[in-house]
Amino acid sequence: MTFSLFVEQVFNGLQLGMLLFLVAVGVTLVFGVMNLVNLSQGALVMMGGFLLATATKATSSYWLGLPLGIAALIVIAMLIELLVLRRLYARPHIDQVLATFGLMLMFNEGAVMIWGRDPVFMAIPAALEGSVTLLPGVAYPIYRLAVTIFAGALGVALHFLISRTRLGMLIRAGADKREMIQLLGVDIAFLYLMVFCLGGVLGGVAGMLLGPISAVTTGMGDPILILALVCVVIGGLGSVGGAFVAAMLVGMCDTFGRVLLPQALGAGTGQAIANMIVYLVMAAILIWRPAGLASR
Amino acid sequence: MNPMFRNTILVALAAIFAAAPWALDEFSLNLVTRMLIFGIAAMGVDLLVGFAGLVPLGHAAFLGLGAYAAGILTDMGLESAFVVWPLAIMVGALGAAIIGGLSLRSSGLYFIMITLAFAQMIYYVFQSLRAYGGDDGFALTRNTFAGLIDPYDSRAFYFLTLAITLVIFLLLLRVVASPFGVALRAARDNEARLAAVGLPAFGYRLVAFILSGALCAFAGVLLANLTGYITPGYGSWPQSGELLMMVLLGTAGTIWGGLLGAAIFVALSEVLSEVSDHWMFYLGLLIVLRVLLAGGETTKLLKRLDPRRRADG
Amino acid sequence: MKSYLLGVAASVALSGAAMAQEPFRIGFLSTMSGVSGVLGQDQRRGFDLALEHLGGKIGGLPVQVVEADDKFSAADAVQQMSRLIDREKIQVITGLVASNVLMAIAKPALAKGALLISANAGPSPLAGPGCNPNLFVMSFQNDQWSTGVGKYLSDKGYKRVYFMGMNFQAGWDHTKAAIRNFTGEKVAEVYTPVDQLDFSAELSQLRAAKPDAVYAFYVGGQAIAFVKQFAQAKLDIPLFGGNGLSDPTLFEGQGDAAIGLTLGTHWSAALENPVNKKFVDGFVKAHGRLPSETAANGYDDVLMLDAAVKESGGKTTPDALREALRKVKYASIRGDWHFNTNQFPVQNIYMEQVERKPDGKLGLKFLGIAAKDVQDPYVGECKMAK
Amino acid sequence: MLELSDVHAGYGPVPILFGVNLRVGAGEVVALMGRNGMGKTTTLRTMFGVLPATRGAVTFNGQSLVGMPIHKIARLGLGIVPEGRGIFVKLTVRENLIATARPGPWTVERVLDLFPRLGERAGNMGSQLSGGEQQMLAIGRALLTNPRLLVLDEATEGLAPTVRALIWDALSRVKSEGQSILVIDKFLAPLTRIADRFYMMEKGVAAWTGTSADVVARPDVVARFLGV
Repeated sequence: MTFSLFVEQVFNGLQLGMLLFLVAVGVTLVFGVMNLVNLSQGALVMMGGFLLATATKATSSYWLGLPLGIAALIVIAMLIELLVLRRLYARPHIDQVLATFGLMLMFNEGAVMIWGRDPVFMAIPAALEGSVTLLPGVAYPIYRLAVTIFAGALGVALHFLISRTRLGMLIRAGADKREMIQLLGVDIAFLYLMVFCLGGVLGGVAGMLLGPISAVTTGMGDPILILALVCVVIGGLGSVGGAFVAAMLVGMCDTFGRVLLPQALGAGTGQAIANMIVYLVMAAILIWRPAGLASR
Repeated sequence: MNPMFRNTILVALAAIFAAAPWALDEFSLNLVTRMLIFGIAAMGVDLLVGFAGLVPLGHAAFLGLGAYAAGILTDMGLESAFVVWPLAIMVGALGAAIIGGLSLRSSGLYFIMITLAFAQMIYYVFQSLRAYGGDDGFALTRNTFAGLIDPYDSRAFYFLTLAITLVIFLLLLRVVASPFGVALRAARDNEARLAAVGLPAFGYRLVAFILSGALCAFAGVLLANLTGYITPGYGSWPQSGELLMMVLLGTAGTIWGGLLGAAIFVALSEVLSEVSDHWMFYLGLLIVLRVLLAGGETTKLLKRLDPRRRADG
Repeated sequence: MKSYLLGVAASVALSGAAMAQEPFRIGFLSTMSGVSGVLGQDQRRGFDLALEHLGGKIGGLPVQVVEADDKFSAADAVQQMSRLIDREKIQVITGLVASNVLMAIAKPALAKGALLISANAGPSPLAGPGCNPNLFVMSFQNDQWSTGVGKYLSDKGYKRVYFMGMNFQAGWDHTKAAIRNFTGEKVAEVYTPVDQLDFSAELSQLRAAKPDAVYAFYVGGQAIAFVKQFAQAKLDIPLFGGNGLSDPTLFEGQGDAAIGLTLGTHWSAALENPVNKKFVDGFVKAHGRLPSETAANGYDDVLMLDAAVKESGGKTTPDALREALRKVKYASIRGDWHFNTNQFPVQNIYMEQVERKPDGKLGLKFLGIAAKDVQDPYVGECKMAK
Repeated sequence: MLELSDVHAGYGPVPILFGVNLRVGAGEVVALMGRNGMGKTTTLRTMFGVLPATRGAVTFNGQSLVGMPIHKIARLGLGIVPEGRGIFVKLTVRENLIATARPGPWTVERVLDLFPRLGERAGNMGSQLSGGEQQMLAIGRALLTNPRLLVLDEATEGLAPTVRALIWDALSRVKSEGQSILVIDKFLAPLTRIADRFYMMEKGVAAWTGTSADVVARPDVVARFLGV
């Protein structure tokens, strides 16, 4: 592998890791604060793609479509929380798994009912077309760079939100002692709604960022959900920092595994292991630390 | 339940199952066979969900392991079910021992996610088996029974499946009532107390996990024989989710609930998909409603049906 | 239920004048739901359009179509096959959009004496040792498109070509056939997982290898993602593939990224013949976009069945239809083709290119014939017991 | 301002309270005492809506609290220092104070003035504090919600005598600002110095009530309700 290819793959891995982080954050926050398994996060990723595509088409502008799409995402996330998830917090995990699995089926097929089976188009906004030269001979698409930077900025903003603001304190306090914060006058139902919307919107934004790169189709969120769940497990349930480290690790392992393993082990075996590399890494980490990286 | 009433129901059920092959056309009979097969898998999953209080989201992997082991062994020239089936079930049990050994160090949400991740790993192994069709899968010639049963006779296969299901059902009833079953539930309700009397919860859970993995593998073997075709889809994670749905649609923690839930699920997806191409939407809706409207009924039932608690008062 | 209702409606419509005629009952087993449902749905659109064009009759017989959804799953497909044959007593099954589904049902369905007519899937095992007198594939064998593409790449003088495909049977069939028929240097042969949506790592590697051209086998959502990312990477390398890499169901999703793709196919919307024109115009009118290749196969399937039923003198038993199909001659939307001894087609492979039409929409430009009378390479392994 | 009349409550089918009558007036400091298991904490939990009252009335400034969600009751002006302190371990001392603060006379500065120790540890995590520091933090946190009635449950339990003295000092200062307080504690002597009135609980009812002077003057009451 040449140096320039190495640099390019590092950027690819970063970008994948950042997107996974956005999806994983929602899952891990909901795990940590509400103690709830949420398999419907993948559906929100998909909805992000569809909503932005539709809003962009309706307004003929990506930059108008973006806030509209996010507003619609917030509404959907609120509806999910108010109508379904709210009733599941005190339930056994199997009820949570199944209800959110059911939601996933509903959203996937609901998208077909609304948008049809043909994939929907989403273009790269004109301002982000083209590529930049990272190193001599290495042209990297601006859009992918922008995705990495934007997702990274969201990550920093989230870190600020959680570590510096009142809402962030309440999120951390709520994850710790649920009854106590109610006794101190905090409306926990509202806090949960906020947390779910925050996580859901971040997942949806990941779908929006992914839209111009991949296909906006039904079920587009499912494989991402699975990878995000792996990040959440590796990082430690409920740990935002852990999810970040894990997402970067998964992004890099996946990107480099796909390139290096077939070279090292031959096409057949190498590719087979490259498909599994993420899960192998996860198994190794869990043997080492059964509760994930963030555990002490 | 009143024993008289229960016995009447059991006799009626037995009569229905015995008469089915003559009352139903081949399609419906195969559908019932499928219900029984998924019933075996769901009973296995229920052992973990209902009795050990663990929720696995990766048991389709064992369904797939059983099917692939059976298919590959058959492809290697072993045709007799008396050889292939036990071996395939052992492969499933071995896989369950490894995965269970690693997953059971955690519990709760971690357990859900870790079982899912291991199942994904196995799914990708299936997908990368180029000699066995990769993602497309491969055909399996039905296993033979030393001439005792014609494997291609739907009625014979139905009765075989029915007999296997019954034996497993009765065995499981004994298992959950045995000291092992009691210890399993004790571990679910109060791990510390179990540890205090010197019984490690891990061991009981691992045995339950292996047993449930072996049952899913058995179901995989049967399903592969019924279908005559094996694909990685057997081990996909939505399939794992469906197994959990079956447990929920029946009643978790009752063993017979697994059978009932599988029957409901197979019938439901058959009927829904005939009504609409968007059947998945309605299936999802039904699941969500079932969970919301049940109002924690599953947990209440768990408690009510627990013989130890019932004895307490 | 839906199929029952359709069936009942059809039977009701039959009463009266057509009372004397037994309707031709045909099973349409395809992937109608889920992510891959787009394939079966478009196939059914083509199928229904042909029925409409034929006045609702095949070979002069009223038709009753019973639809079954295989859910893209082998186990479900076998169950649905049993529904059609055992419960509905239907002996002729068509549709069959997915290879894994056809592979799964072939053996049990043929054992029950049914006649299978695939209007899309053409997996290689069934063209070779697995061929069967009661199995017809009227669409294509996986190797055929890429045989044309491989020859075309050689003819156009490309020296170094990079080959990529999805990691499953059809991906291997297509990609290996392109490699086999290409005379230049194979720079690399890369297979990616079937559910992978980000190809950045592979594209970076591809850039570093600096090939003259790229052959890619991708379908569905993967085709959209791959084609878009290929365009976004600004590689300035021509991209070739089979019909699945970009078809009208994907145009909307791919947008401008599809422009310039060169595709090998057994049928093109741009083919100039009256039957094809009637089909394409009718489809555009009904659905607002060009038909896909699966829709074309669905349409051509009905035209072929129509001719076969006429040939058999209105007999629709598997035996009668089998004999008729072996001799069938009709005006196909793809020009002349005929069944080989393994009952897969021998046909021309055409090249077409995605371009922007004057009306601003994406369309296809016909580039010509890449290879004439292409047969699949497995026919020699087929020992058909007649 | 707070009035409980004939309050019944319990855990599931097990009743604990059998008709509690209790009143705290504005600016008053009331002590609630009794042996373990007599229903003191249960009374608090019922007041705060954590446990539903099965019978009876709880009113705060004339408003009924029965059936009201926990956070609304707290927002009406009930501030709690719970048994076991309930410090948020993943928050720093300062964050513990401000996370749930509501505007009013009590500010972070005034709380740090009351408990200078907290100021020295402002950047430490809740999990790093000693028991006494945690107790100060819990009181400061409750004060910062600017309650009309401060409720303390076993605020000096398990603390060293010097730390206990610090807490009592602080509470007298708080009282001198006119703050109403309801306090549960095991130590009678310091309570008689700070409390205006006493309730003695026995078997789920407030069996005896009187002023501090009454308590001091009636060793028989003390022996009956608190003696071992």
